[in-house]
Amino acid sequence: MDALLLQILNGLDKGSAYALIALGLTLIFGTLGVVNFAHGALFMIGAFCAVTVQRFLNLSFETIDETQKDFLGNPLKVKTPYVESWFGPDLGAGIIDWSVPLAILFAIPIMVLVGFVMERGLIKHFYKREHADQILVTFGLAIVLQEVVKYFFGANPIQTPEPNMLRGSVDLGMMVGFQANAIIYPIWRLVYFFFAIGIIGGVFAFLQFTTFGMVVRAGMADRETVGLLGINIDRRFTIMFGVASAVAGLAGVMYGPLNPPNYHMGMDFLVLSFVVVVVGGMGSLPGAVLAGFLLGILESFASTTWATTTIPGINQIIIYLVAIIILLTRPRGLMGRKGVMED
Amino acid sequence: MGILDVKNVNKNFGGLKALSNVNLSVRENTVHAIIGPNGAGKSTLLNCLVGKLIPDTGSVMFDGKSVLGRSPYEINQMGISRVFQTPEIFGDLTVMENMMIPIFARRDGAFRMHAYESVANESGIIERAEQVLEDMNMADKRHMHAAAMSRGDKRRLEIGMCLSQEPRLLLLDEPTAGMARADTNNTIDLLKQIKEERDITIAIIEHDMHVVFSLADRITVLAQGTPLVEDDPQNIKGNPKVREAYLGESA
Amino acid sequence: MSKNDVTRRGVLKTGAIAGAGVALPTIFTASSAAAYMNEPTGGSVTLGFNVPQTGPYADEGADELRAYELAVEHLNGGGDGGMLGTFSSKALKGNGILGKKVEFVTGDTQTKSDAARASAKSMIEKDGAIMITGGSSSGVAIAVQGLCQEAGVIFMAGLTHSNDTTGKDKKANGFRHFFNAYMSGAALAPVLAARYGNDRKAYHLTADYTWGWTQEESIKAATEALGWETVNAVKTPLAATDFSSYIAPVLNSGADVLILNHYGGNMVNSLTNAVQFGLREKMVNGKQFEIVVPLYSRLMAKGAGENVKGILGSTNWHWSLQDEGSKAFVKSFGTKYGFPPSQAAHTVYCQTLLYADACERAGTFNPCGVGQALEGFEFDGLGNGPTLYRADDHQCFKDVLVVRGKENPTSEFDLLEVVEVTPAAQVTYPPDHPMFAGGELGTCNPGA
Amino acid sequence: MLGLNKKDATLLIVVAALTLCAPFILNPFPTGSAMAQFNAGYPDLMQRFIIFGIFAIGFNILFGLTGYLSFGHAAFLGVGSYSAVWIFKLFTYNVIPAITLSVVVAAIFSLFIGFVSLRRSGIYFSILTLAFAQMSFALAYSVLSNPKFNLTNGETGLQVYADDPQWFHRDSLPDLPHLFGLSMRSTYSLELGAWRFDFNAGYYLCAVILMIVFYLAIRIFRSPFGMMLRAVKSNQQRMNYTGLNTRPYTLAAFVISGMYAGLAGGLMAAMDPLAGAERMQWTASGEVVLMTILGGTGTLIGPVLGAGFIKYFENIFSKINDTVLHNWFAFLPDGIEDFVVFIVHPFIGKGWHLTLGLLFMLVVIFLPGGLVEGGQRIGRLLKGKKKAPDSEDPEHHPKETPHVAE
Repeated sequence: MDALLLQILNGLDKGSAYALIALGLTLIFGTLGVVNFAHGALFMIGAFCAVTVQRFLNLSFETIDETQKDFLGNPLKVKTPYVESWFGPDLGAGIIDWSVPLAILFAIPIMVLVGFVMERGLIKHFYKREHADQILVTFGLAIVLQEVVKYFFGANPIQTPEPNMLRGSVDLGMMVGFQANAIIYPIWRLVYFFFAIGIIGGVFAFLQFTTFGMVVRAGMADRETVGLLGINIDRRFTIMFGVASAVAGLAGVMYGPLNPPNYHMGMDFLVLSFVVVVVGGMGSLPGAVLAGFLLGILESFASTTWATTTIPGINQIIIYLVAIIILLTRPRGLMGRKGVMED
Repeated sequence: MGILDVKNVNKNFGGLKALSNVNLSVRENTVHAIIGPNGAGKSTLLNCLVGKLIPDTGSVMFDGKSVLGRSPYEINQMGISRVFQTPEIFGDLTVMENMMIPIFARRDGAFRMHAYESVANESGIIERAEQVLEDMNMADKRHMHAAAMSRGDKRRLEIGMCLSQEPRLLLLDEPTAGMARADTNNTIDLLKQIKEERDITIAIIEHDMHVVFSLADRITVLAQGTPLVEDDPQNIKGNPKVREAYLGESA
Repeated sequence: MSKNDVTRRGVLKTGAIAGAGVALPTIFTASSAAAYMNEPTGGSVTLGFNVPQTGPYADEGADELRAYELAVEHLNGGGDGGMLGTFSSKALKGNGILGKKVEFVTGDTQTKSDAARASAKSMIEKDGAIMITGGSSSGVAIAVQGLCQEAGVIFMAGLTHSNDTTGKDKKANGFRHFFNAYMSGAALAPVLAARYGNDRKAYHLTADYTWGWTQEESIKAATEALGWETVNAVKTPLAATDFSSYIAPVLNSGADVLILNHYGGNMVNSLTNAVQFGLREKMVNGKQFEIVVPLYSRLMAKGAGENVKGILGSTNWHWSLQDEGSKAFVKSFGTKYGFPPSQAAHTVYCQTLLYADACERAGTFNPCGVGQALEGFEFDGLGNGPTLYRADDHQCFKDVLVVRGKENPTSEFDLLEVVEVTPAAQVTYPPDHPMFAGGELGTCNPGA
Repeated sequence: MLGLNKKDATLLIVVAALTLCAPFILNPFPTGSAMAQFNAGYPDLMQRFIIFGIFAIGFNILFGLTGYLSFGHAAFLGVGSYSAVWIFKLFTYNVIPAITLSVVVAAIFSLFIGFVSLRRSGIYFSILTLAFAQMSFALAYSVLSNPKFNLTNGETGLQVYADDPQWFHRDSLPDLPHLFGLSMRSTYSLELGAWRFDFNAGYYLCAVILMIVFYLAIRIFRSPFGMMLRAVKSNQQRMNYTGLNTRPYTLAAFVISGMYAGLAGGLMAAMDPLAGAERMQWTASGEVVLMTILGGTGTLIGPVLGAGFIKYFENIFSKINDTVLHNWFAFLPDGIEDFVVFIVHPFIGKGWHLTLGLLFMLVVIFLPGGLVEGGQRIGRLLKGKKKAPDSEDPEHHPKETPHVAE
């Protein structure tokens, strides 16, 4: 029972990341009809926004400490971040400590901008092209973005730790009456989960309750009709692309403390998130979210010792297996609509 | 007994009754038009005839054999060819290739692994395709990419492709929809010519009364998923029920 | 030369294609007049540095490349000479190798066996490399070693830690300076027992591929011999990026030590996750819960950041060592590049020097002669104390470092501290040890 | 000739001439010269050109003709390699049975995967093939390489060990893949002044096979079957309503392209008897997509060009480092030299992925017909200078947007 709960919990945070990326993918696909293979790269860029903010806050000046020696035996150069000298050591260190949450503020405009540039500069010209072309050009873009990041940040992962306050774990099991250590869960994973829920809720509310959202939803249902009404749907779609990009970026920013970002994290997530979208049903936002969490949880269950001893290697193939089965039995995914990307 | 017999066909989409109790009989070597206002179920009916949809109940018999449960390609192989509302042709292929494919399909069936033979050596097929193009007055366009042609030419090509298969029944789904007057008249002339020159049965779904009354031998009026009347064109014109349901609005 | 049973294949290796009448004169492209593959004829000799330049280990590859360039500089008499001055063998004069100027070509392994073999082949076939060296993973090392054996050039392995490299996949033309999983186990286990006691329950998470398995096997054997119990050993997919679902059940299992048989990105993430789950703050079975990372690398430790603090592991070499060789190397590397070298850099630098020295001592570049000079060679002054290149399996036997993540680093390089230098004798094993059984060294192949 | 029209026959002859003379063509620079770096005429790379050319030709039969974008074709290549190495391990180093089996096994594999995946089209098909390929990769990389049941030897790659049975091996035969005793590695080097040209047995085996399969590809392209495949790409709806069953056509194309991939895999193992799991990864499948698009989708020669281009990039371009750059730009004043090197640096050497990604994007955006279209445009430009532009150009037409996903 507790093991069960544990794996559901574990699935939730992985699922949160899947759901957020898939949500953005689906927004783009549903509104613009574009299959965006560079979406994983947006997630990665988000994570590197956090890295950049951290680097920026850590910009330092050097003082020479004669009492210590560096590795060559010369006097050690001690680095002090400017932030610490400006705001005092305590507040300065505190600011640096909170660099990941701070990065959210930085990431939103950056990601929206990246989204705009991508849409206006590239994707726009592919609305009328075949899906295969869209896949290919965004695939190329994903490679380019990833290589650019690697050029500046290197190939090794870079730590972007969570604030001290939110480090460590809580014993959820004890709260509900299990024995100690039965269900422990890292605080930041809880934060991530609720953050994801917040973002997902925000996006849905935005689409549901604003006129902007209504138009976009109408556009998702029938683009031409809305265009005929004289509404400038193109501009709204550009904004939607920015929103989707920001969602992916924020997912990335907050993911950093869970696993240190590296340049290929986008590709790692890309294939999975496409599977999520397809399983959820192309173009269905609730489907994407549902499938994200579902696959996250399934993946967790497949990695239990029980599962891997029953079927060796199941943890490696479960996602793909599920995708194949769903696609063959429910051709439109879990919640897909009729007529989306079909003949 | 006609060549195509539709008996008691019902089709629901969710709660919506698209077709209820449709009975229809198309006699051999006639032009049978199916008309009706928007949402009358014309397209649903057509889709039931060609295997795209399967009726909930009822039967569709073609030449004494049921078409239900067969896929579109099987039904085509039984002898029914279909012309779409917007011309469905092979846009990336040349006009000549467009014309050869249906002829191959008639000769070789639904699938044949002729991967080592050369198209250039298929003189029988080539001759036949050239002859149809000649008949369609399109011989000069044979090397064009089909997608680059005008809409009227695409329509002409599509009809030619269907005719090249020498179908027993030709289904036309609003063949002049969205066409300029001149193109419409050309199409009417073409269809008239086909009707006169060949032993062919045609079922046509149409909005344009001009087209219907120029061509049809027999007319079924569909309203709200049910056939209202089936009669000769002259009688339809005068039928008050039809006027009320359909002509009244547009007249 | 190896005195192992000469197999059918062994006979063929030397006679190679010459014996097959139908075949054209040569295998690969040595011209028929040459005595061996890619015999240098001009005033220079070309070495092939095959390192990961793209892919997840690109940073380690870059560090290896820096060390190679430094070694070439020193061999050609440039710079401050580095470890040439401290090396116990004095055969090298700083005038290249055997009087020929050392040149090099580089290739990108991409950390894929296919790509690594392709780039090695290109360096042999196109650039005339006489020796191939480098790499940052065992799969690649084994694949390239096999190729060099077939081609008839020497392979001086870079960073490869799997037992198989000098175990079941050992080759007469291949040599490994780096330590291996068995040695990690043998060095770590006593330290672990001394610090954490003999009554511990271990839980292994193991990367599901060749290296992971040999490491798990080695550590398990070494710790169990000291009285530890292995509660569970779970394989994790190599492509996994998040290990939470593997870490979460650890506390419930009754284990009080978690051993992470991971490397690279896997290690960074699994360790980060384990710390996140608060494992290190827990008390289990009345003992403090501990995490062990048997194979450490400073570059990876950097990726794991704060999380490595206090965590024990083993490493081949560390820049803070205070012997003359290490100091000389750190000085010349640090002066040239501005930061201290990694263990990968150290091992490939040593390999290059060892190769050059063997050529000098053998008086030839012929792989068979060089191999003979390396086999059973005892040396000192390269940073790991007295070292033996064992003839039976071409594995170096030297001291192994047990290290711990430093609590208060003074700089971004100062991440590990050496807690114990395990003497070579303690990590030495017989050549026929079961973990290394199954392979044949064969006989050397000069390629022509 | 051979049932081809004049244009195709010319193409075949040109390809044959190019492959047979490749050792000369690819080594234009004297061995010792500074430009020798750009020589590509060494056996390993020449073999790769051909092998990936075959792979891409096969992929193009599926993608170029039917428009079905498979992201899982590398799996068939990998399966082919594994089968070939198993033949080496169990029976003989002779390459004929190994290559034959690799084609057969790849055919069986692709029949199964194609049968399942082709139930769906568009992006669903792509994702299905991707899922299958990733599953195969995961299985090959770790699950099927466990000590109890070691089918693939995981990360290291499947290779031949001294204690393998090799039942039909005789001591007089080479201890490497061979063709009735002729080792695939045996090379004859011709020294002509400063130049050196390598004639490698394995390369010529690949070349002969390439000519055969290229010829077969031409036949398929010109056959009624090929026409049907193009019709599938153009309009499946019309296919169905014309009495044609698209499923067996696409499946046949899928299996044929799978067999080409298996053949490439088998040849790869025959040239170098090691089968690594990475060649099954989805990025490897992505690579063949890149090759095909870069060269020219749906054209005969395009995929071969694309394969050559990418492999050249991977093996030659990636080796240019800063030292080389400084040599090139040494004629510039120091400051400018450093600046130029600084600008160029991210794109060369280990940055070749970046350049490749950029190039690929540019091709997809501006040159949907790939290198072949680029060549045609240049050709037309040159012709256009001599005479007025042809208004009736049968090759180039505004393309209508398909309304269904291919």
